[in-house]
Amino acid sequence: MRANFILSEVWIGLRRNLTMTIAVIVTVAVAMALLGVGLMINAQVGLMKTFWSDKVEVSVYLCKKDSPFPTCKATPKGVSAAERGQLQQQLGALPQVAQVLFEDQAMAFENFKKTQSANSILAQVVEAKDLPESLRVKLKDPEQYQAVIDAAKGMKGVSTVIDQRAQLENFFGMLEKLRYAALAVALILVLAAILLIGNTVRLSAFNRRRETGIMRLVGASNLYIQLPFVMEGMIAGLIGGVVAAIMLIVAKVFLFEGTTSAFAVNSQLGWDSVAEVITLTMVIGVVICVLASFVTLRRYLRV
Amino acid sequence: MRANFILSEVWIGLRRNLTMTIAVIVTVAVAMALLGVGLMINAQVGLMKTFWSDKVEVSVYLCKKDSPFPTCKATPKGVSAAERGQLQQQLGALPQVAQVLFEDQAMAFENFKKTQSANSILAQVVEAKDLPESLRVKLKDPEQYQAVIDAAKGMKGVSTVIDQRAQLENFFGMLEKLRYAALAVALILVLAAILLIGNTVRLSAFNRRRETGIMRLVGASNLYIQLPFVMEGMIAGLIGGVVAAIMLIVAKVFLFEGTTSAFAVNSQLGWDSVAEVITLTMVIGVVICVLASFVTLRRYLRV
Amino acid sequence: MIHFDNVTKVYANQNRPALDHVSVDVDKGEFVFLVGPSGSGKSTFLRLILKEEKPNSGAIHVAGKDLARLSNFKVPHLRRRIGCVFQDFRLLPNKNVYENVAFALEVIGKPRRFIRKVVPEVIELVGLEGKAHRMPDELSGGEQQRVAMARAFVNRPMILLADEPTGNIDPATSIGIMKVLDRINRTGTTVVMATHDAAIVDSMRKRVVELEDGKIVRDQSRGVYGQAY
Amino acid sequence: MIHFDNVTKVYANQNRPALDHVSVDVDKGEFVFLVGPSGSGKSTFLRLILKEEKPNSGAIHVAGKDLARLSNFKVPHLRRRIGCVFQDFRLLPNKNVYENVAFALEVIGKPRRFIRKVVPEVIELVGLEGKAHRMPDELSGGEQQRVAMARAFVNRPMILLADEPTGNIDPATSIGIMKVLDRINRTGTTVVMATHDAAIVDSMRKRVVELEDGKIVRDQSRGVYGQAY
Ligand SMILES: Nc1ncnc2c1ncn2[C@@H]1O[C@H](COP(=O)(O)OP(=O)(O)OP(=O)(O)O)[C@@H](O)[C@H]1O
Ligand SMILES: Nc1ncnc2c1ncn2[C@@H]1O[C@H](COP(=O)(O)OP(=O)(O)OP(=O)(O)O)[C@@H](O)[C@H]1O
Ligand SMILES: [Mg+2]
Ligand SMILES: [Mg+2]
Repeated sequence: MRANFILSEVWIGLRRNLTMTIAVIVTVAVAMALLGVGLMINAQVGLMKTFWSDKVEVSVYLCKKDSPFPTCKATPKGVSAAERGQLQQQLGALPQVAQVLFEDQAMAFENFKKTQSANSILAQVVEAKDLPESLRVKLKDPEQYQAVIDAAKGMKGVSTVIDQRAQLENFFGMLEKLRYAALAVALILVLAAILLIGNTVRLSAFNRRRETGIMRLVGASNLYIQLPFVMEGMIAGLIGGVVAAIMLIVAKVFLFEGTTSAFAVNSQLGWDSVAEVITLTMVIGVVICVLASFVTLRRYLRV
Repeated sequence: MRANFILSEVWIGLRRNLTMTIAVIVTVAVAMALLGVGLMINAQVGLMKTFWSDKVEVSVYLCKKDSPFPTCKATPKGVSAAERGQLQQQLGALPQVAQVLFEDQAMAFENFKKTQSANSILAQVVEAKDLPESLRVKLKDPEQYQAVIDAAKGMKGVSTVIDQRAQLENFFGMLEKLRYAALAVALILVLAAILLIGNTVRLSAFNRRRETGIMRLVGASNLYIQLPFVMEGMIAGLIGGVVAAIMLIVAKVFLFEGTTSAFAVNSQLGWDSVAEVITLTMVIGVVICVLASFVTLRRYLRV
Repeated sequence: MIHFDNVTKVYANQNRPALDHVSVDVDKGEFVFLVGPSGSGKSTFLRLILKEEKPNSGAIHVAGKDLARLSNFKVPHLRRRIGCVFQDFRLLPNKNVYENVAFALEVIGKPRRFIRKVVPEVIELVGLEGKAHRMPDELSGGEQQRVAMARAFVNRPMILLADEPTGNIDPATSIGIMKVLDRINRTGTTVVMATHDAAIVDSMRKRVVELEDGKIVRDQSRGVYGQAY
Repeated sequence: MIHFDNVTKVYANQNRPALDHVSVDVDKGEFVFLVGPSGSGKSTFLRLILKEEKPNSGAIHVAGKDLARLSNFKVPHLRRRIGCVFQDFRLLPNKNVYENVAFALEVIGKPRRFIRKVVPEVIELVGLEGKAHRMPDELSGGEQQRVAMARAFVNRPMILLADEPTGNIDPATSIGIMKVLDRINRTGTTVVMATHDAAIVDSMRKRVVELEDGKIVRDQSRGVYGQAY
């Protein structure tokens, strides 16, 4: 059993079954590229979530003078510096809270102007003294905002509590849907790919059943008969994986960089995660091909 | 050439080449489902664009008393009712303009409260009299806003002109990207499907070349030899189309209805467009199968 | 019935012709043995009659038709009038014996009733009664050859071509097959049979055409197999 | 060398056995003709020796090994010591004549130098010199049979099985083939040959085993083909 004879058999097989080989390559490439995009969307959504979650804080607005909020009835003159310090301490003592910062009217106005830039008229009508002061509460775990909100709401001098997360929830809901849809499509495609590749290998074995039958009768061993098929599958899988990798890199450059910059998010998917995804899809592609070959051949190439 | 003999041949062919048939069905189903999703995303994006475009107007803000805008220097006391009427006429005379409506401070405040509901603090600090009056200009063709903006900017008593479109541009940019990405993926898949189906049919023909060779030598006509293949392809294509249709309906219910409601858009893709997409993909699927069969057989089944 | 006029056939990529300026006339109702060593062009001669191959030069007329002028569209009609037993049988591997024989009738659109009557008769004629429902790969070599035989003459063709129809059959069965061929020939069918079986050729005393290296070296009206044996 | 002990073989879904309580002993270096009518079980007998089929009952020993106890893993090694000419040739359709013959050596790992020397010799031996680079479908039936022949004995097997090796060959070439077989036999190779060719059997005067309906009806040490002819 000389290696170069086997290799030449593999080469002949690949060339003769060129359409087969192309079919496997196309199937692997398409399925793996879409699986890769799915995984990348998944990673991107994860990144965006943590990016935003990190930024998100609970805003505890303090009562101004003559504030119409019912909770401000107790402090008609607004919150004094001492009261504010007390609040700050109380909030900081909560187990979920990481940090409490004070935002005075000037800072609030700055932030307001930044976020309202698109609507320049408002920036003209609102003045710093119109805006309420607030305490910005950073959480240890962004998911545990409810307890903090509940606690803060009962405190004296607090007009209202706003969790920015609520405003992002819709957006996140959509992202989650996108993530699941992408993964579902990718999964269906991988299943389809397994089916198609298994089928292709089976056809290939079926086409050559006469040949393999002759090989057996001439005394070729099982390994010898199966090896070319499995190696053909592996090579086709590898080529398909490379094509998929190219498609993924293109997707990364044109799709992801474009979209995320449109979202004004600097939580770009790094090249390292892309490399990870490519490696993963490549391995999956080759493993699928080899497994499909083996399982199929078990049935077709009995002694 | 009896019809029921041919049908029985087709049935035998489909059953014997069951894995072939399944391969074609899976290929058609996946490719057509993704093409369908692509087309639906395309339609959805189109719908959303027109929905928003329709809603979008050019807002021409009028100068208030003591307005800090440099263009308001000429009218330090604000715009009088007569001047406002004149402006309204001037704008209405522009060829691109469909309608000009006046929004007074009370209406502006209403709208403001509606759009700012998420940020309840602002609603507390802004009063009706803080807000500027404006003329809301509806355009005949939403694309031609630039000319209107340019014209309005030069008019006396106008503080600033805002095209809401500019605010939506980012969002639309993303939608466009999404649309093109979806169509590109769908196109790749359709090409892959054509390749895979052509390949499958060719293998099927190749597998049966002995049989078809015998048929020819026994005196079967070309049509008689090719018909079963083409019909097999057609039936497989049809079944694949049906599977794709089911997948599209599922996508419509779970994906699109979910996402669009998350966007708070009531420009839902109607069932009629879904039906259109399904019909289209089905026809494409069957045509691909039949064409792939025919072209492939041309080469393989010569007399 | 069959006229070869100076026919030469060189297969692609070959330098030696498989048939070399061959001219033969076979009349209606004749029985012709085609003999000659292996590779002398017997199968090629039969393939040309079926228009399975095309000659490089020369004209072939079969049943009054010039094959060179016959459009591809008309070829099936020609073939329906020619029965053929191939050297490698060419049975449909996915149909059983009955279906294989019936196939030749179904292709030309015979009614089912007719098929049900004729096919079992022919199967019995070649001695395969009781094996009608076997698949080809469940038959011995000789049995497969007899199925091919049955398929070739089930539709009573005008011309019957047989390429070594007794190559894999024992002498006793061969004699039976030859009797059938003779009977078919007596009903007016032209029979052309390529064979190596000296005993059969010698016993039948029919016209013998001998090929060697693609050339006709003998054409004898009541001939024997030859000198080699 | 080959011992059949009360072997019965019934193919799946058949009621009549293809071989029916057959007991035969073939010694090392013997030359045995297997004769009998079509469908009598000759090919089945050969297939059992190769372990291509398994018997329903009885024991088969080949080269001292009990086939029933031989693991699947060991079967290839057995087959490498047995050369076989199949009734339907079984050439690899995608390899040319040279490669088909060389294949039997490559499978068992012979060095390339050896292959280059031996293969052309064997091709010449069967009279196919100059056709080494033809594909099987570019050969006549008899030429294909001779390629199968060459492949079977290129690796000098211990046992040579031949299923109608002269079925498609003209008598002159047949005699050549038989001379080769005889020569191989004289070097110590056991030869079992199924045939219908009465002339050959009669002229060789070797041991004849006759089958009928799966039963051995005759086993003669210097026999002739039989009474039927
Ligand atoms: N498809 C082909 N391509 C190239 N050469 C071919 C082809 N078919 C046959 N030949 C060559 O043409 C010659 C005649 O072949 P043919 O099959 O007609 O012989 P034959 O008389 O039928 O022989 P046999 O008795 O062995 O069947 C042979 O030398 C053969 O090698
Ligand atoms: N795979 C199979 N399945 C079922 N029956 C079979 C199978 N192979 C052979 N047979 C039957 O077994 C019997 C013996 O077949 P075998 O091939 O051994 O005959 P043979 O002596 O070689 O005949 P021939 O001279 O025609 O080749 C025949 O009746 C045949 O129909
Ligand atoms: Mg021939
Ligand atoms: Mg046999």
